[in-house]
Amino acid sequence: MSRVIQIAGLRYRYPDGTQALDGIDFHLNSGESVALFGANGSGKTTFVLHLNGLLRGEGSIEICGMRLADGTLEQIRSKVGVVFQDSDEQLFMPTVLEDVAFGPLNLGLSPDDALTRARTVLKRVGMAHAFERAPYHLSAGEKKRVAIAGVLAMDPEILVLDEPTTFLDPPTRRDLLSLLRSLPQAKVVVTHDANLARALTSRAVFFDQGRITGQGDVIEIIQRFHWEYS
Amino acid sequence: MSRVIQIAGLRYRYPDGTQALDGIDFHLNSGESVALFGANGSGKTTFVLHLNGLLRGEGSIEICGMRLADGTLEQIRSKVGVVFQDSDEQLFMPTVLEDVAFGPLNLGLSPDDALTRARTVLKRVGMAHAFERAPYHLSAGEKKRVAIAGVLAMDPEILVLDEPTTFLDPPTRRDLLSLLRSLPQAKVVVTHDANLARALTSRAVFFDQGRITGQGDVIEIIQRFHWEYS
Amino acid sequence: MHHLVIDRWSRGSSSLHQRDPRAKLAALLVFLVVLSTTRPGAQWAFVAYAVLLILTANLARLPILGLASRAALVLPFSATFALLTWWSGDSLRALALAEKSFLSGTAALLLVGTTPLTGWTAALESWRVPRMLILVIQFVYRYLFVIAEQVQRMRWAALCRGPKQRGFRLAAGLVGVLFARSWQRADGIYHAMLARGFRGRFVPAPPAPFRSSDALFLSTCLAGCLAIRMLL
Amino acid sequence: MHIPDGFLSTPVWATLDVVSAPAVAWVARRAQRDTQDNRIPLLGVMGAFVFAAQMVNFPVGPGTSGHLVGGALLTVVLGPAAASLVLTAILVLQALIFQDGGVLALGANVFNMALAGVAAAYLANRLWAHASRSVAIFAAGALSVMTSACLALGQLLISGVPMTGGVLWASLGLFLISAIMEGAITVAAVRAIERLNPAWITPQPATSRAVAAIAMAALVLVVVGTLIASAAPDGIQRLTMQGVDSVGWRARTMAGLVGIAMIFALCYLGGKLKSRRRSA
Ligand SMILES: Nc1ncnc2c1ncn2[C@@H]1O[C@H](COP(=O)(O)OP(=O)(O)OP(=O)(O)O)[C@@H](O)[C@H]1O
Ligand SMILES: Nc1ncnc2c1ncn2[C@@H]1O[C@H](COP(=O)(O)OP(=O)(O)OP(=O)(O)O)[C@@H](O)[C@H]1O
Ligand SMILES: [Mg+2]
Ligand SMILES: [Mg+2]
Repeated sequence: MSRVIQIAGLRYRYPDGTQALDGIDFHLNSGESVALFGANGSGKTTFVLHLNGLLRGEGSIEICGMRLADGTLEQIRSKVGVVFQDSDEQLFMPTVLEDVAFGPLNLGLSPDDALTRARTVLKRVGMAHAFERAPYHLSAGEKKRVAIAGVLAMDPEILVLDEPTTFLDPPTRRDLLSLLRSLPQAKVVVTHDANLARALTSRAVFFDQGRITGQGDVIEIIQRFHWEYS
Repeated sequence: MSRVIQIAGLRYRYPDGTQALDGIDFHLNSGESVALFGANGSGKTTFVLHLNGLLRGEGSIEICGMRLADGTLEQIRSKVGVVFQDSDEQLFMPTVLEDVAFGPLNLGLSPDDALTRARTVLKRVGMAHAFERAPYHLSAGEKKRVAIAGVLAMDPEILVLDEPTTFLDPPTRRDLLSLLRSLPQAKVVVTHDANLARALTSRAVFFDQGRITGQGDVIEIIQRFHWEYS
Repeated sequence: MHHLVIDRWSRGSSSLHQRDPRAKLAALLVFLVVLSTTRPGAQWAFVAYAVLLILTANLARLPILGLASRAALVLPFSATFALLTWWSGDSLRALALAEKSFLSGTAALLLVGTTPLTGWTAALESWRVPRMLILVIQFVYRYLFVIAEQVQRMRWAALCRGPKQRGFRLAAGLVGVLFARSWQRADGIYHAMLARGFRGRFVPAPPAPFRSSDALFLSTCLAGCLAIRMLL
Repeated sequence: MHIPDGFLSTPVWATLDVVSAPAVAWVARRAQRDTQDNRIPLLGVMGAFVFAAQMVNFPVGPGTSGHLVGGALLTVVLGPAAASLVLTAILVLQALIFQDGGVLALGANVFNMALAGVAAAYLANRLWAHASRSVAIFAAGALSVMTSACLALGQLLISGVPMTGGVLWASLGLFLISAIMEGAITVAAVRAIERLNPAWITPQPATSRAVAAIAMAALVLVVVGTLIASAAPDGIQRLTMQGVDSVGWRARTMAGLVGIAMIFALCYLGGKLKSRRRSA
């Protein structure tokens, strides 16, 4: 079992002085899925933005054996696929197909290959009918699928999802869930939804004010921190 | 038991031709709470925007015995308090106190009375510590509380909440839930969250493509439409 | 939402929709130049232009009335100046002002009603319009709807709590919050772009071939416009 | 004030197209040069923001309201080159999709609003920056609107759209009111933005006031000169109109087409030169 993420002593302070991460140690094995829990503002999104070097804090980050540094940034970004919370921010190209082909083109594929790959991935997430549509005409669930397709088209080894189910209705959630379960990548899932975490991950990590204050079996963590409501 | 909302044959078509509501009959009794379920794009938000005349479709709408028309619009808007999905859009004044006082001032209260009422309401939602802070810098849960306070300060008879718990962590959700339960107003709650609906409402209405295709006991509706996932 | 209707039109499949955007854009420019230089008194020429546009709209299977009502958006402005011109005693010129602006607007609508944004921006790009400008146009268009909807909801939220919403400061506050949200959104988009391997340069899509049918279309338009202009 | 097609005479729109096209190319290059990558989405979103912010009503006096035009706000936030580029993008979309301003008149509208309007805002903001921030920003907003509107009026007059003295003064009065409103709205908006995050408004670097003053004076001269020249009853207007009307339609059509051809030739050459310089 190889380590795909290995992080030690990660700290990050926003320019306005907020200490968002305050010494995080974290690891992820290949093929494993982990849930990130924590209160609003505890630093989960900030942490996730470090995984592919969008933010650069102190501490050491190793992804698939490579140390994150200026020289390895591009390679690491192609290995870590981040699906952001807001699909509108992630779908910025004029059509769905172009949007999904954006990543492969940046990886240096020829336009034909990139489009072929985009089509394959879109079929995989069940969006084969929407190649030429503009992203703003899609429903929330469709947008989320296209956003995931755009990330999958980069063929990442690690999939990072920041609150993937917000705004989705229960049937769409179930579909998304089964899609995610069918993907073989290692996953980091940020969520407030205990059901989603239980269904998708086995291990959980609990953030509190920029530190990890608990980790272990997902059910045990949910119980320990009363991370459920009814 | 008096009817606070009575709607018959409501239809609405967006300017681009989307028939978002296609013949809705709906009623709400005073003090009652009802959940609106339905798939993404089924017309829940569009419906809610009709309750205080922000959108004007065909059909008849009666609020607290008044027919919604140009002449009664102002009165009705002070009776129906809508909390939108996105708190950021709802908080536009420079400080929390000013924001909450905005509504009462518009109702014609003197500045002193408006501020007093704003302070009382903010204490009620547990935000007494944040009078002078800028809404922009609050956490998601705090923003939602201030948004609710802003609406409560208008002393509405009906409270309408569009997906009130998105982005909130479980403890904040629980707090919000107990705050909402302690409020005596009649409530219309749009949500994808079966747990929230069960905890807050007794009756549910199910939207499908602009029509109501089912209504009844909340647990029964959840089961009938498989409106839960795990 | 005006532009969503046009967006829907542009995704049609008529033979006009399938023409190369460069041919359509060139045809539009030819038409506009010929129209702009038509003598004010040539009423029959204006009628003929209108017929030409109606035929084209028919070919594109676009609703003529919808097209005309949208093009009529220029009329308030034109009518004001037409009235002024009429008062000063030049009724022919007054009529021509209204006719020219209306027909020009319809022609532009025919282009965007049969060509998606990506099509005509690609045409502009192949004509060496700066890439940066093209990208900004695409981004503005992409986020127009998102941000306009945000404004709408903010205004609604204010309306709910203040039926008589007045106040300069309130409006300024709305603009400020909107600006902040837009700025954050831009940051988010940039992050999403970086996350997908963006290295400061958009990889351009390869241009589609200019077929003989496109050339035929362009020359027909050219001939039609010039014929009207010469004969009437 | 967006000029639709059909208002400007051929020499006027053709000249302004020929002037604006290379200017936009230059502005685009500058905007690209002095900004980082993250500015591309920023510029696009800011364009959409201005579009949307124009929907917000600012009440002024009983029963009337105005709205932000946005040229000066963009200039203050993004700098002049980027602001010009964003405004050009907005004008292109307005001309093609929103029927707001003509396609052939695009050169004129870009010149008036995206080039001259932004230049006025930029110079005003620099010129008065150390007097007081509010004064500088007010002047930027007011002068940008005044400049654009006066130029548009002048171009209409030169094109032979007849206006009596009364109408002319009335329009100037209206322009003045909208200019003052734009100034006030821009100040209020900048204040609101600064309160949320001061870092968003880039502070003006201190520059030679003399240069800014001279440039400003030149701009004012151009605007006022255009107006006076075009309003003079037997001046340029008649000259141009007679000149144009006496020429046959063939010559005028040719002039238009040649104008377009020249624009493309210029852009093409510009592009060639640029790529040669880059590869050299
Ligand atoms: N751009 C920023 N500038 C300054 N501070 C920020 C910024 N973004 C976030 N923060 C602050 O950093 C802390 C961590 O924020 P983060 O977004 O990582 O939280 P989170 O765990 O993702 O919360 P949520 O569950 O609400 O999404 C918070 O205190 C937040 O206010
Ligand atoms: N401004 C608009 N213009 C045109 N169509 C719209 C607009 N807003 C919503 N619609 C369409 O109207 C329909 C109903 O939308 P609405 O937002 O009411 O759905 P909803 O039930 O609230 O969905 P969700 O659960 O995703 O919030 C959808 O098909 C949607 O695409
Ligand atoms: Mg987060
Ligand atoms: Mg909704």
